[in-house]
Amino acid sequence: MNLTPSQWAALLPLLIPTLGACLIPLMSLDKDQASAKWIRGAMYGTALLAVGASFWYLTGLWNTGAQPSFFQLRMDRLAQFTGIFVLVAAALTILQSWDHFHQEGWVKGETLSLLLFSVVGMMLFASTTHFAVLFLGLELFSIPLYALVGTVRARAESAEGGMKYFLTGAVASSCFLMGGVLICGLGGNFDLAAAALTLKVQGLALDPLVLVGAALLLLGFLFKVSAVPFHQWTPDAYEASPHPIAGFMSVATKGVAFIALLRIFPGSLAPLSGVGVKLQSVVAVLAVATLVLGNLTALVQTNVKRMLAYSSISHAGYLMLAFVAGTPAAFSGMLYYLVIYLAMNMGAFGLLTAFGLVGEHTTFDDLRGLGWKRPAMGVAAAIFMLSLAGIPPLGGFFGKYMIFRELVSTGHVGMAILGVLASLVSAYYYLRFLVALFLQAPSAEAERLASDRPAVHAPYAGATVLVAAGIVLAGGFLQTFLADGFTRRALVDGLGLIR
Amino acid sequence: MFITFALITLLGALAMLLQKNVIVAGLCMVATFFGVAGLFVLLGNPVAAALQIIVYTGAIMVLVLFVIMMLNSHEEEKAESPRPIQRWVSLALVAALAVGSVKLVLASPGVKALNLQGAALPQATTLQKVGAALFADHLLGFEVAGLLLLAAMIGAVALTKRNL
Amino acid sequence: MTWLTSHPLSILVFGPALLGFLLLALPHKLGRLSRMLGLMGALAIFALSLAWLLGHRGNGAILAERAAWFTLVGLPVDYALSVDGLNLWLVLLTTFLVPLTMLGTWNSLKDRLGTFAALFLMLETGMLGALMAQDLFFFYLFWEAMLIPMYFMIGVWGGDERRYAANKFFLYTLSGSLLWLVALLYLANKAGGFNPILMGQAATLLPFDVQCWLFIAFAVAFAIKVPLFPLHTWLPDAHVQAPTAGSVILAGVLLKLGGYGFIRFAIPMFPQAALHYAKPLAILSVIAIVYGALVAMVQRDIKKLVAYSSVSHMGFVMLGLASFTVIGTQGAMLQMLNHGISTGALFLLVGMLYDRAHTRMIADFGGVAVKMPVFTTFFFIVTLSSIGLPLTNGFVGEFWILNGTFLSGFTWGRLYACLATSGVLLGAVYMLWMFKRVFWGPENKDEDSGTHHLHADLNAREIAVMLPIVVLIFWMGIHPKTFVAISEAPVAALLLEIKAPAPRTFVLKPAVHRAPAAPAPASGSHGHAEPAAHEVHR
Amino acid sequence: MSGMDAILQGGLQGYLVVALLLFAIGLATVLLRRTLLMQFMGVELMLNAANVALLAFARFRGGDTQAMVFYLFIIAVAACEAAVGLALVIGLYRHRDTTDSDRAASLKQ
Amino acid sequence: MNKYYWLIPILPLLGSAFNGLLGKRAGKGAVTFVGLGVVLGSLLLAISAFLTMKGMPDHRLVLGYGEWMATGTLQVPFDLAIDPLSGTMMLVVTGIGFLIHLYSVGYMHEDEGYARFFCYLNLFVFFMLTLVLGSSLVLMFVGWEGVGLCSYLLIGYFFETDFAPDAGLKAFLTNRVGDLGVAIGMMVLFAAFGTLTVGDILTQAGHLAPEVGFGVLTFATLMLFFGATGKSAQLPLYLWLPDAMAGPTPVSALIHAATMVTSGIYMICRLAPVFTLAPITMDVVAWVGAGTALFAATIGLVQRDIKKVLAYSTVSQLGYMFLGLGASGFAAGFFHVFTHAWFKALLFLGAGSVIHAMHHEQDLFKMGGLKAKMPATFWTMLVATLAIIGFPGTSGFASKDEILYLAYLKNPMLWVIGVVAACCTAFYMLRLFTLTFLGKPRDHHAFDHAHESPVSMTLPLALLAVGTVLAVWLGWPKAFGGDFRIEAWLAPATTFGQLHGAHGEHGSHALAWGLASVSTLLGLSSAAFGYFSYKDGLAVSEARAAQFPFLHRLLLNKYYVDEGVELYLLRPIRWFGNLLWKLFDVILIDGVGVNLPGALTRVSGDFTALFQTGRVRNYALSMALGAAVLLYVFLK
Repeated sequence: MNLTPSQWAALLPLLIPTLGACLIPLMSLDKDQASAKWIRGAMYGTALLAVGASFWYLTGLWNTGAQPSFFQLRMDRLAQFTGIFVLVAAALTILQSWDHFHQEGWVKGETLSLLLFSVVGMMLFASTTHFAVLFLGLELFSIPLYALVGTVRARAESAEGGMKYFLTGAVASSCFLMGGVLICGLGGNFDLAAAALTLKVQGLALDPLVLVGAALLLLGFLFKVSAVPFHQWTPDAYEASPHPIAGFMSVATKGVAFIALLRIFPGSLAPLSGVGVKLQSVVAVLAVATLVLGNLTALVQTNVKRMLAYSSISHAGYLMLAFVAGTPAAFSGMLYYLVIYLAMNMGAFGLLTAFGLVGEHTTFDDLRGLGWKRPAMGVAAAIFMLSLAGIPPLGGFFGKYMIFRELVSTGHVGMAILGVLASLVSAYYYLRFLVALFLQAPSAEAERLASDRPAVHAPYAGATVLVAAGIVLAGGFLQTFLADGFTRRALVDGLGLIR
Repeated sequence: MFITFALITLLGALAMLLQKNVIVAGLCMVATFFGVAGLFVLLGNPVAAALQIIVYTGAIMVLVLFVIMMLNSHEEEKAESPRPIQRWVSLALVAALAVGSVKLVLASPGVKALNLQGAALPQATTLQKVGAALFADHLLGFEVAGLLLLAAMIGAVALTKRNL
Repeated sequence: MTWLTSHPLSILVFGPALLGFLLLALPHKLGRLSRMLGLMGALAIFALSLAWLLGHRGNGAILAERAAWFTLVGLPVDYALSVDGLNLWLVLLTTFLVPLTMLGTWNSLKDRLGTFAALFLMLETGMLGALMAQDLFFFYLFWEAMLIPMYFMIGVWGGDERRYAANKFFLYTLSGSLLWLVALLYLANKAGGFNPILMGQAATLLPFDVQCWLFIAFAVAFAIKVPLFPLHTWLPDAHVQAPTAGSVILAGVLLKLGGYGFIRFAIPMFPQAALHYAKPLAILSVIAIVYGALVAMVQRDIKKLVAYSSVSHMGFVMLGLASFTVIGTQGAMLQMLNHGISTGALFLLVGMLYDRAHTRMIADFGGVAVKMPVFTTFFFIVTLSSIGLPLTNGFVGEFWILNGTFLSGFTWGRLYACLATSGVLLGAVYMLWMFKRVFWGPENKDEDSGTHHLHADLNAREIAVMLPIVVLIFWMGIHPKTFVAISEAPVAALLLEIKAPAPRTFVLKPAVHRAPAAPAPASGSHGHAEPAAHEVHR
Repeated sequence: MSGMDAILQGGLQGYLVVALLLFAIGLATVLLRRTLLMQFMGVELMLNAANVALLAFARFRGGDTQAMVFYLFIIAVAACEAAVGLALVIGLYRHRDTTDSDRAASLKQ
Repeated sequence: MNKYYWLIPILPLLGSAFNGLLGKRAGKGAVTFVGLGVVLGSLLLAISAFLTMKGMPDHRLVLGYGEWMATGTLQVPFDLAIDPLSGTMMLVVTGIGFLIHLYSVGYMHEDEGYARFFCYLNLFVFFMLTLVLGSSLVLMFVGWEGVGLCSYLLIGYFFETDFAPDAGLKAFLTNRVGDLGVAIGMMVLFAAFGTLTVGDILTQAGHLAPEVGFGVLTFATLMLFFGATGKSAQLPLYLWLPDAMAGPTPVSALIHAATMVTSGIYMICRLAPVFTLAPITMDVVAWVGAGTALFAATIGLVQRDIKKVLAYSTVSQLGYMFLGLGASGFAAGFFHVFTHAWFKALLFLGAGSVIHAMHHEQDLFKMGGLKAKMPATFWTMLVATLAIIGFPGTSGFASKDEILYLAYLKNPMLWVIGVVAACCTAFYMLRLFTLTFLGKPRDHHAFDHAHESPVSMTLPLALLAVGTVLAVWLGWPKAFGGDFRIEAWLAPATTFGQLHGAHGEHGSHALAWGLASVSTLLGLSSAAFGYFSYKDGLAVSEARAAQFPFLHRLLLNKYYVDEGVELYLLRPIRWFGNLLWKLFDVILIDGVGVNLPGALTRVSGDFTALFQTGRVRNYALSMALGAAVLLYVFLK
């Protein structure tokens, strides 16, 4: 079968990481990976190369403005945006994991391979409206992640977290599948857009089974974005997984799920207007629950990773508010928020690596005084936390601003007030991070332990943190470029929501 | 015929749910898979029925049973935890789901219409057609499925390989 | 170069922060150098602000910069800075206090000097930006950005309860401004942008109750900063826990932004609502005045006492604003400056005492005057200014505010003016009582006492810091015109525009022959040092 | 043909009801059983339920080959889930010596 | 000369600045030179200005020095106004001020804070002159507050002691209470007349008064009078003055007898036309004055501290002045200010001389027989004592008699009170005089070391004695053949074009003679009673005290007013402040308003964290519940 250049163009961004994913396990076959430095280098190099090449290719594609497709894969601007988003996250993750796995004392090529598979799955997931491919994409990015969460074999918690993630994830996937089957079965087409159109034409838009299908489909997405009450896997899985993987999950899974949700619900299922209305109301309810529960629970955490997990839950709440507003500008704001969120959370998790917190030593007490020992990291931490809390002029504020603005302009003032109150609560626990970093001296015990331990060397993680901090700052000062030039165009050209 | 296979399927599943012994439960599950295969036959899809038996019963269930044996975990579950709220809420939910599903299926105009028009349609699922579709329209899916298997394999290896 | 000279305000606003980032990048060991560089930078900014802002005289804005900045989700945001009659002196106060405070607390801190200087400069940027911004979004950015350096200043270098105080300060302020943000967005949606004038116009088209809600959202955000009773409780904690420099700037400038926010945004944008809520505002102001004073009276910690005195003094500012008369508003403008100078100086002095004695409890002192006569003299002068003794700055502001309130077009003005007068008395009570207990009386010979640890009087540096303050105290008290002449026209125009009720006098019908007040001598500048005696024959 | 009849006589409704009940039983297994392997089998049951519904729709659309292809994919997914899921169960068992999910609850709060 | 008149107040200010900043380094000689020099300069300029003013056709000289605080309709210029009233007061201030400065050179010679003392003293003169000369009420208020400040500083001069700081604080704060009244009064006047310049107010008072309303004027004047009670130590704000004796004696003479405490009277005289328009206020002034006169005089009967006796005497005499004002006798009241300034300053300085000689012994009961040792002090004190008890022919007689006469015209009851107070005065003054100078020494150790004071102290005594005698020239009552020239002299200032009833029309010379005879007779017999009670020591008085133990204790403890104020006013206020702080700030606002929501948030966080059980079945159930919600919403 011969592929046209256009088809190649659509396929290549996925193909390159796939190749990397296949190559890396070959390198690690039967070798003592921990001692053979060059093998490690080669594996990480390959992974980075794959991600980088794909990124380079995608940005090139973005600049040409072409929106090619390959069968059910539609590499439109929104998909390109997703690709760039995921690849950046992956690149940061790879860099961080080099340091992190060193600290943990082991390196596995499989990890990188799984990560790359996951990346491919994510890109696929967000680039199609065909349900079969969508489902495959979902599984392709989920299954490696299940494995990645449980990958720290020395820790019982790792396996436990992986198991929990897997089981809940499998249930959610089954629901997702059932929902899709119902819609596609009744609509007679596996392309959701076409099915929705058919259903509308046949007057079946309000068929109860279609609605059930839509609800179950939505459940699948909400699980991935860890919206309440589908969120409970999140803190456990994050705590179980290596820091970089937790960061990757918090960012990429959520981001891709939101983009796919955007593509499917307001996008493909748009003909089913009833579904859209229900979506708005149910998302409103769940967003409130997510904001309240995520923030409140984050408040009482002692473990930084769990705090960040609940914080990521609460951020899902903010992002869901974009669906409550439901306007193109809100979605554009959501994409913008995702970009900043990527930087903030990858940075925050990267900090844990950069500070050399290994194993279970990720409580707030373990952070004490580190900000002064590592000033650059400390400044970056301040940027991330304040941005997460939505303090201007950092990027996080502008994300919230755009969403709240649309909420207010669509008459959801109450929701906006709730949102700001939630971010008030969130400010407290983000400040706690900074309190530990800057305002508290390490306990004598911790000082003694620290002097026993070798000095922390995490150059790559540190670099990623700085890059992320740069992005957050840029989000505060170059928001026009990011919002109009990037997210808005992704939406305009990809989804045609803004005309 | 339909009723028979449906009953095999559902009763097998129920038995699995209620069976304390894990191995027996696994065997009940096998019965369910056979029932499903029967339903597929009734649906005029012998290919699917064959795959159902080969893959699910032959591969997946054997794998599960294998693991059960390996882990010696055929011990019975101990008494329910002291807080039974989980059980009652779950039961209520599942019951509602069961009753609701029947009602919804019956209430669905789409299903009704499809049932009327579909009963008359001929059966045309052949392996040949499936193969053609797989490599023509669904090349992407096919390749992704392959990747998925590879990824799962690597994942399983990464999780269990002993000398790491 | 031409860009630089054509954007003086940008340099003033962002210069400190840029320097701050540079200092942050300097290695830890160079803290002393950073401190020196910070001081130099702050002095340079002060000099520049004097040169650029005082050089231009005239009506309207002295300097202004406005350019379209960015448009986000359809709402244009302007990069708009300007200095005019309403903010000129507040800007200068800020640029003045920052280097002064740096110098005044030169040796107060022992560690992380460079970081502190950097944060201080960033704070200066926040304050100057908030004072100059003429676009509400822009303003909001600075408004919130100010929190961050202040948070760290309190949290890192503060007292024992610093974490609690810093968090409280941060969250308290944030809670007000977040709700305000919603109101801001609501109004910006109606107005299609953040230009305060357009937003004000849009606001007038809204139903009255909506206007009221919006005004309340604005007012709460500003009132927390002021801080107006009952939103003041963050202040004592923040002040007491903050390092001296933080307290000085907090009292000197940050609180002013609340009052400034009212006069610049809240009142002009929602005139009807503002007039509608004048009475509650005035009631709260009077409560703040009396309440702050009464509570200050029973404090045992000098710094806390001064903090509560801030509540009382800022209550006067709010009362003046709520009077909606030229005299009252001008008094409020002056009182903001007064409070910045006097209370800032008080915090500096308390800091100097604390640096020596390592305690701030009133009971730990007694007889300090014997040991530190120079210090006592300065403290006494500042105390006089704080209690509003005539010929010091405190008197003029309070006198205007009280008279303005008494004249206020609202029926309640007279009563509230009379009630507020008691604040003047109570101010003397708590300040002088504290002064007596700390400085006078037999020397406290107790080994653990603060007095016992006092060994040296003020050194040359500290005297150099206090002298300009003393000069200003008398300058503002004797020739307040320097500081308020420029705001008179804008204030009068504003009150005219919002249709503030005309002042109420006791005269039922205007007198036909209102005797003109004694005309000022013709010669331009006149202090009492340069008499132009003339005889008025009557 | 009335609704109940359609179910009993093997109309589309019948298959869908079977699929949904199967789905419900699968869910019930996950919710009610504590043994990880049982819960895992419940998940397989839920996937299977989807298969039944998928192929039933295909039949009443006149033998949709696309559905058949999708069915293949779902089987592949089920196999993958089995592989990874069982690997995780084994990993947990190594640490905790149990397959009771309630006893693997150290991550909480 | 006109263009140097601004130096009248400024010279002392410069002197103060010099003494304060450089005095310690410059040495006592320089301090003395500057401190005295500036006041002398002021005095000379004041005399010149006074003459200039006399030369003006309307006896009014206004000197403008530019704008002070002007905004909106409020104009407050730095103008000085010299008219007969302020001119006279200016002379009193600079004249007696100079004498007391001179006296202080001797009195304070050994004190370490010599420069500081002169700094304060000069500053006081500056503020007092500002008070006197300020053309507007605000400028007057500057001086008003300023003298309060100096009084505070000087009372607390011995700041390292226990009692002086308390006394200073008390003085300042009590004055501030009164100042509230002045401030409110000013606001009312400004709202009424649109100006705070005294001249403008007075010009407008006449024709605007009906429009403004008499109620408003009554309120304003009452408020101003309340301020006057603070500054001039009248009921109820007299409390601070007796305590103010903690300051050095020259201070008591200058500030707490001659000048500052009379500024209340001075202010009312300045605003006499306005006060005249408010008859109710005038009644209040008269009754408060009479009440204070009697009240303080009774306390003075039993005090042992020589300065305390004089202090209560001062309060009492000030009450007389207000009584005079209240009876519309502005000139009479002011004349008493004038005469009182001389003889009370003399009394204080004489007492200071005694104290100086007795090595800071102030207890009357330990003195006695000092006549021999201190002849100059004895004779000058005799002059002053005769004046204050109203011995016929003395200046005190003239001014007091005029006041009593006017009081009788207003209300005979006031006259009765006045006479009783005068009798008390005569008694305690003779008691003081006798116990100090006559009889036998009761403390031989102190007596042996007693000596006459140096010339720098006795010279002022002598000059003051001369002044006391000559003061009568200004206002010998008409009834006794005089012309009471001060009335005509002050008329331009006190009437300011207004007409108020001349009292002479109501009474007659016969009545005046009658009243004067009665009061003088009673006064002299009280004096004799005082003399005979104490000439042979303390036995008689002790017996009498034993006879009326309750009354004696009551008087000795000053009617327990201080204790009452502490118990029923200050303590409740402090308690209230604490209550506000603890209840409102700490519990209500911070606790319920701030920390409670915070704690509740935390608790709800703890609560929501409970749902994270760690059991995956529970997670699945929560998902199932979520699914139920989704399905419910979608199918609804």
